[in-house]
Amino acid sequence: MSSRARTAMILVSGAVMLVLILFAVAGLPPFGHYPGPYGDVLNTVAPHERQIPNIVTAVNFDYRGVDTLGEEYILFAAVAGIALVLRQDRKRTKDEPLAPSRTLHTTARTDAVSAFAALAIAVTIAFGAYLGIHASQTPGGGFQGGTILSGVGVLIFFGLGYRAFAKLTRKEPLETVEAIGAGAYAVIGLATLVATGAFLKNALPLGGEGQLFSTGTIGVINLCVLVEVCAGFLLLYLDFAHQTRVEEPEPSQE
Amino acid sequence: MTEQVVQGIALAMTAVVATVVVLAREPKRQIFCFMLYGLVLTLLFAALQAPDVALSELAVGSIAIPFAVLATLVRIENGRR
Amino acid sequence: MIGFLAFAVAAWVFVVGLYGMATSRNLIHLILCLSVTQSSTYVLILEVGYRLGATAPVFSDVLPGVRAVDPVVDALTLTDIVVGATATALLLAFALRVHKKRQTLDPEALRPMQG
Amino acid sequence: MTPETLAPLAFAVPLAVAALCAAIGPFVPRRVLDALAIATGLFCTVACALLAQAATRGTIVHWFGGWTPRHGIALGIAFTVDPAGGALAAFAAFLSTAALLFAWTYYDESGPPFPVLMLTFMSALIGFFLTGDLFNMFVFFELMGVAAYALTAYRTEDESAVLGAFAFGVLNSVGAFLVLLGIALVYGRTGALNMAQISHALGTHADALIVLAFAFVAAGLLVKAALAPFHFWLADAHAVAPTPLCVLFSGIMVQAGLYAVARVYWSVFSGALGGHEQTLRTVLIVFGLVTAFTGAFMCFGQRHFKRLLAFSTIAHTGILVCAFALLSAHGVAGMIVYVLGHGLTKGGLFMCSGILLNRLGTVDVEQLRGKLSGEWVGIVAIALGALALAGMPPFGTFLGSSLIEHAAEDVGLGWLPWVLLIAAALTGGSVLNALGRMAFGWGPPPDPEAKTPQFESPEANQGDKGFPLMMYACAAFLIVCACAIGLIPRAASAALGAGERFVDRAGQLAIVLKETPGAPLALPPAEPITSSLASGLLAAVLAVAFAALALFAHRLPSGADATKVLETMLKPLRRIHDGVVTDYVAWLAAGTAALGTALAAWMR
Repeated sequence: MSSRARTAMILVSGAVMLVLILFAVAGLPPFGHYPGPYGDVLNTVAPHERQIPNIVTAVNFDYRGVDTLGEEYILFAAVAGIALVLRQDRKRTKDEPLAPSRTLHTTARTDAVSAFAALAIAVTIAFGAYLGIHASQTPGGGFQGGTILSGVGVLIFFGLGYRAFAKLTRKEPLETVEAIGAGAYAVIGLATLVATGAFLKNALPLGGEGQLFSTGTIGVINLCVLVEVCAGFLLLYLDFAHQTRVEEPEPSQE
Repeated sequence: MTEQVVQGIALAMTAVVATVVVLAREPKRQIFCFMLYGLVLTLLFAALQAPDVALSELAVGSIAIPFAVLATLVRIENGRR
Repeated sequence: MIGFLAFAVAAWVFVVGLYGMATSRNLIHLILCLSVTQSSTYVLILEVGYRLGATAPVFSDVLPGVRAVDPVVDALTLTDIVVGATATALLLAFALRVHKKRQTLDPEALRPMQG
Repeated sequence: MTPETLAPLAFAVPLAVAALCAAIGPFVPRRVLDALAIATGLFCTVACALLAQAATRGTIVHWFGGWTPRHGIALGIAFTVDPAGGALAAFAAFLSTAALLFAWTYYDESGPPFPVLMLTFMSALIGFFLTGDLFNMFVFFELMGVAAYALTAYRTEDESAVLGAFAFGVLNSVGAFLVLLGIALVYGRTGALNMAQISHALGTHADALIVLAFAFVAAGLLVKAALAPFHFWLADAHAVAPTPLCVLFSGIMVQAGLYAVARVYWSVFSGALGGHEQTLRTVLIVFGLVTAFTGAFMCFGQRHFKRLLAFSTIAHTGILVCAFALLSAHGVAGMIVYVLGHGLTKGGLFMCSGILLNRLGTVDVEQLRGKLSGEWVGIVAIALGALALAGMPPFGTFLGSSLIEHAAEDVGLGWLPWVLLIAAALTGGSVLNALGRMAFGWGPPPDPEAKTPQFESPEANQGDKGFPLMMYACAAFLIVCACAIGLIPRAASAALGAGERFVDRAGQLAIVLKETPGAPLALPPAEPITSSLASGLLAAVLAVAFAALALFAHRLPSGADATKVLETMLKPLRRIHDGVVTDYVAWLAAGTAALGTALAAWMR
């Protein structure tokens, strides 16, 4: 198709789709008037049934915990796929010492940059850990905490360079940790299935409301997700960071 | 009332910045627009009383994806040299 | 006050992202447009669960029973964001891999097979 | 162990094993991982088969987290297993096991990612078939997708594989967004995600929102099902994906998309859209027929054998869409049997193509001309597979076609099966045509002016390693199963019973939300299949005739000219399959716009 034909086609069909979607959303209840009942029922029952103030966390890790299990494995599969696709050249350099690398910065890093990076890393770790652990109390949780913690990798990369990043985060142990994080979630589900007859049904005692680890399975799953997300995103960053090293382009097969 | 004003502004910015991201054809410029878009979405989600989502969008939209794209762009630049 | 326009924004973002994908001349640009299209689904899902003047569904500071927005849409969007991020990263890895072989990212020049 | 606990086991065990494989992968020999994966596949096959068996005594509902509904409101996610869904899940696990067995000798070395991703993919398929929650379905759709993109690009040194994976990923992602758009609309209206609950809340009257929500969800799922014009990614991805994976892609993943459309229609929308059956039927049949013939014509004369098979899958998607479009329990029954018969056949054929690639280093029909002489097992398997694709008795596809035929007569569309028969015969004929060239060197030589297409490098293991017993055994076993499935006594009536249960919206509502116990499956009498023997045989004869025409028409007076005319007519169709991903996106948008407009305009 010529690019002009394609543009014409997408303009027409895009316009039609816009009208269709507008036509459809016009049938929704007015903005700001969510009719329920799903969320309202959960807002009512979850605080005392699950002893948890953050209902979003309760939905993510309990009421709709299977969605989150699937989501964790999406991350897991994607990270495996990225490693598969980008590892080609990694194999070659596996046993060689890391070659001097030019990365995003061609200029030498100053001490000021490194110091700033160190500070930022400390703040990020504190913030990420706080978010990750306080899933039941405040907004945030394993996912948010994990992504922000893994941001440390990005900071190390920018502040100290690829070599430091690759040295501080070894790929193989990380892969194992990631697999354990993902697998533990599935295993918790299977264990609760054996214990209670329902997959992911809470089988742990609940503490008093407002305590940090009082939420039974939610707390444990939150931890698994924190580990899996943090390790998964670190691996992802590592694979992409590796690409910034200078290499000869591969010859085309043609 | 202020709530709605904030939402209105965030929604308008969402529509505009999304369009800008799409129309920025040059990947390097586009990725900065995209980071801005991540921030706008974060603002919108916060305004819609979804702090959990806002935090995730901040982490993903302004760090994770831009980092992967930047690394890809650097790699492509290096490959050309 | 905002009313229908809120939903219209989601519709616009969806379509504009699609337009960007179809007219793209660069796979990385295409991937980011895909992300834009996906973001419209976050916006729409959060909007349908929103309630005017309500608080977030976190009852640490407020008592249960206070008007709160839907927690389910938050959970759905969270899932969606992870899915989007990982799929985007995977596609980027594909684009990178292709570029290594062919030194181009122009979709017109990259045809796996024809006819 | 109760049947209720089998449902979560079947999808969670492979996930746990996948993580285990990834964790121990670097430290154990490859065969341990392979064996672990195969054992898990067998386990899931048995678990799902038991589940399907138990479901005949009443639909099985598993509430995750033990959150049973309160006053008709679902708090959590439910797996809702009816006999049809259970059987297809078992079939998915079975095919996965076969594919893993095939891969055992297919690859000399495959790293841990292969079993890990295969297990994840299988788990997603199983969950997709069993879930009774709309958003959960989306999650499994995406999980299946991500694992599938990564597996498609498995041979990363081949850039066309990576490009195929890219187009696959982009198109399926947009499909997922369309599904999500529909879910958001439905959720905004009903505040529910459980299918039965949504269906109850939607009532029996359709407005624009409901019609368009269905249109978006259906369009998104049909991207996976490769309905024209959403089908472009399929031919690119299937031609380049690793062969063991093609077995799953063409055998069950594509059909899973269509199953989901049927599931969503019957479990969610059938109450509200019931008054517009005629319109919906017409629209879907138009799309189905376009797909069937696009696939069939593109299939005919393909040089790349795997791509040929991929286009045949598209043609069969069209046939299946027409079966669903009958919107009756019998149509669903025919569709499910056809999915099983076709999946086994196509799986066997893809395995044969893999063996060719493995032993002879190419799947280009012209390069293989006359080179198949020693491979008698392969020749017989491909020939039988081709006839099964056409729908010859007693293959499973024949039983399916026969059920579809009766279902079509019931709604006054007696002509439809005859049209579909031509499409099926064309795909069978294409395979026979290719086989005639490869095995016996028949047919006109290729046009010397046409440039030789660049085809893939062999996947693995190339070279003479003796008779590939394991691989041929897998392929032959699938073809034999495709035949056996058509011979099971009372298979037709079991399928009809499963179809009745599948479309029973009120019954499902009572079981899911009110927890009334289910009733055993009734087995309605099926029409004797002898009544369709004639059409089945006709299809086989037509397939042979098409192949003969393609192979020998040039010897007839003016035969060569006729071939040229046909070629010219097919040129525009070939040209739109141009491999440009942006074109595919434009087609996707156009298709969604067309589907949505057609439904919205006529359903008022």
